[in-house]
Amino acid sequence: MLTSLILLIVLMIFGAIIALESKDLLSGIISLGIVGFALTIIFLLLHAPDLAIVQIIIETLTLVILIAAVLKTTRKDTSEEFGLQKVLLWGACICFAGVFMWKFLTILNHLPPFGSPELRMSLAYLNGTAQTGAMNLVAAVILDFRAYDTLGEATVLFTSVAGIIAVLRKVGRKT
Amino acid sequence: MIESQWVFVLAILLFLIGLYGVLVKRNLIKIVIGLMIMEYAINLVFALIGYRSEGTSPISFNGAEQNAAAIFVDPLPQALVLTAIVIGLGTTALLVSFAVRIFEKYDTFDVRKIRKLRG
Amino acid sequence: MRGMTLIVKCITQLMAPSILVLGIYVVFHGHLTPGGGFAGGVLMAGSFVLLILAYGSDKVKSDSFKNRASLLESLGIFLFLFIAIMGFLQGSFFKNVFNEWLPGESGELWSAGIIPLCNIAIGVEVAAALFAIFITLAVLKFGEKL
Amino acid sequence: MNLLPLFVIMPLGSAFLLPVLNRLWKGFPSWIGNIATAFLTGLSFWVIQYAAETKTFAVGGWSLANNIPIGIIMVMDGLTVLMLLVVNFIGFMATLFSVNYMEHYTDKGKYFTLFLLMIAGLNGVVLAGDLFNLFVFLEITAIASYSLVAFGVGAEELEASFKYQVLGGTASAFILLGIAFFYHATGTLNLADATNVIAGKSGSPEILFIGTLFLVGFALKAALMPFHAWLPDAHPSAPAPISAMLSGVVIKVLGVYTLIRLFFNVFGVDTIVSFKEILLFLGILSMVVGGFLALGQKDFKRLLAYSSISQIGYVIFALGIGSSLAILGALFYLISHAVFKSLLFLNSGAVVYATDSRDLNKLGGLYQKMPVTTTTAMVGSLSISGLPPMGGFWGKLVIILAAIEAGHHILAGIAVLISIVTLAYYLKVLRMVYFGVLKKAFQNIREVPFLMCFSMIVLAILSIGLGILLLPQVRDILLGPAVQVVENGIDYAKVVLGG
Repeated sequence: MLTSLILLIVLMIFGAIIALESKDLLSGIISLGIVGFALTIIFLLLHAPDLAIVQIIIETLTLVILIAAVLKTTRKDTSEEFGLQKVLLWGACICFAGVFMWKFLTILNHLPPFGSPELRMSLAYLNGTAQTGAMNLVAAVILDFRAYDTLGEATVLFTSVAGIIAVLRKVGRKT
Repeated sequence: MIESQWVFVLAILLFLIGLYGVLVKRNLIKIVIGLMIMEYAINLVFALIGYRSEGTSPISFNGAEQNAAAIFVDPLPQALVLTAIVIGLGTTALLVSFAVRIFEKYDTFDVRKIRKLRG
Repeated sequence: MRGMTLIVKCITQLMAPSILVLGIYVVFHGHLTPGGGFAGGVLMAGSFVLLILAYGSDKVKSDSFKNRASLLESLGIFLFLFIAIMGFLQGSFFKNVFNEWLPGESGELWSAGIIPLCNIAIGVEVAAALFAIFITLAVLKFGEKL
Repeated sequence: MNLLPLFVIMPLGSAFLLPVLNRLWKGFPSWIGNIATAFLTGLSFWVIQYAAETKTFAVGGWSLANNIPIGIIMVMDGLTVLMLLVVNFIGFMATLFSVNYMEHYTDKGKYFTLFLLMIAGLNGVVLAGDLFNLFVFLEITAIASYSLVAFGVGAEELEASFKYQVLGGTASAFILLGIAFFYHATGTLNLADATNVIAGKSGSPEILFIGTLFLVGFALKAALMPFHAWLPDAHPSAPAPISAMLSGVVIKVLGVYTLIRLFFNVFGVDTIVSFKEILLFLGILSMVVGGFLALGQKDFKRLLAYSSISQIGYVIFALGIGSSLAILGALFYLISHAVFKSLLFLNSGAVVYATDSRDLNKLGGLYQKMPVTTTTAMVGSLSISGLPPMGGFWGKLVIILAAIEAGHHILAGIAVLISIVTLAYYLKVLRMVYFGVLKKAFQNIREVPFLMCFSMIVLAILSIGLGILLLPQVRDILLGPAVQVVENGIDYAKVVLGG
């Protein structure tokens, strides 16, 4: 289980690197698909079927939207930094990543180990079927215990649709 | 260090790769891809946090009375990831529509050719 | 976007309705099985997106589709808020009022009070929202430049 | 009945109904937008009476289980009341201003929908007693403001908004990663409950790491100096009422309020080592660099945006001092900056509305044609530069006094110096825009319509008279309880859970 998990995460990392480094935007987006679908399988391994379903469908739809956008515009990534600027950027990135990783490694032992989290708030949720009547505990959490969050989440989607329709207007200003 | 903690390290590595994409890449679509990778990494961290090694999926097929006996994985991080995925979809779609609109104005995705604003 | 070949169109004709039905099923069984409003809503949107991809977006009357989708979206999310307000009038925002009025046997389709209702509202909202996003982006035509 | 959810229900409900009603009559958006914000303003004046106590509202009716809150709770204490008042009042003024101003743009319906969603998000953030809930509402605000910044869909606006989105998205990612480890370390998302858990393991490195993630995320949202890159692009590009909201309210709620709530009330300033020094440093840096960058700007609204960075620096600086007097100064300056910065942005909007230009070199002599705008702009400028007896003066005075009291003499000197720099660049604006020779192109301009004048006049009167809030009897009503909340620190948990 742990081995396959680590292998899948490594696959995700490779997919991410290819997605960022490829010169062709379309193949970059398809490599991004590797990351998303590997994440779906990881969700299944971690006993999160709800997440796997949502992730696989939303991944597909996101890829469709991205591919539609790229096919309408251009596939080539012509932006490449050269010379001093590239060196400086890389240096800054490596420094930051190094410090971040180092700090994270020092706290790793203070966090609860993988596989046995300390439950506090969710102890009550584990018995959610008796309290809400829903068999699916995730549904019980998102629509009963924490339904207010879900209202916010639906509102985010509503907001972004309103924003997209507003941004893609042909004319913004009356003259 | 406990061996299994390495999964967290790998997830953070994924997050940093996404951050690298956002900060270093000079192409609008690549920046969007970087942000999406960061989203994935965070969702992965949440899912890893909720996992319990002897747990099962948080769905009871047998009814309430047998619930107490079974051990479920933590449903709360899963609910949070569900929310985070949808929020990520909203932001990504908005970013893509901005990128397309900018392409329409400038005919390129390259940030350096777009920069009209003074810093 | 132009449409695809006859084979794709035929298969899509068969697939799209079944995906739609699957989406509706997932929405209605959200409190019993994995899935729920979000997954089901995206599936429902996906069936329409599939049709448009196969038949091409040239034939789509984008404005009327977009208007209807955003109307449906408003109604869906307002229904969700309305369920919350009903709880508010009964004492607490998002109180599970139906669980007290009509308690169902847990495991039945009609159980868990507001959860299935919320799932339906969210399903409608998400399906309409994603369809609106897709139609706005896919049918977008550039100005004179291209 | 406890009416707290109305602060969120009201704007959300109107926003959801607007797209439907907009089809029936094109006049609905303006009316509904204004009625909703007016109602919210009334409601936030009404809740002032509860400022001294802490009210909680358990969403879904889920009470405590084993003394751990299991549902989401909304919390309203003194600080929340103060922020609600600022958000809804400035929001109301901005919607009044928008009625005429947005005639220059298309699709007013979408504009008011997004505006109301933004207000809903801000109210939700302020009322949140749960970390993830705070994040969700923060994201609503952020997405609404991304789209509003680019509402004119011009090339510059789109680009500014894209930059804002990328940096805002990065900030959100840091915050969300912080929330993930926060949950992993404490096992809870409720702020009050987490305070208890964190108090039990004070000084351990994981809390420091989580705190750093939050600090980076929220400092990006607040546009503190090393993280400020998006603000000078995004704020000027937006339509004027939105610039007023962004500079006056959004960066304060998403940045400063959340920093106060998380670091003073949840983590506890003394738990995080040298947190106060970091705030002092960031505050001074933003104050100085923002001030000097503002001095060199040629674009009217861009200058105002840099000035925002500089003035937010004062607030953060005062929070870094951390004494009771300093916190009073910080909160007072937060309100007064909200008032006069939104006034100045509305002024700039009026100028753009009349002349269609925001280049300082092209403008001039507007006082002959636009007396109301000129007078209110003078009041706002003098107030922000700290001339007595305007509101801004008292804020700066209290902050500087607190700095001297705490022994930071040099830093107090810097603060005085920057306030002189502020005066300098605002005098430059006054001279180049409102006074001087009227340019030929602007012979035919007129004063802006009544509603726009009205909201500017109200804000101008407020920015003169804000000093009243510091009088001892008045202070106990509004500012006193808010300062008390910040000073109580991690006793927040006892107040919220015990009551």
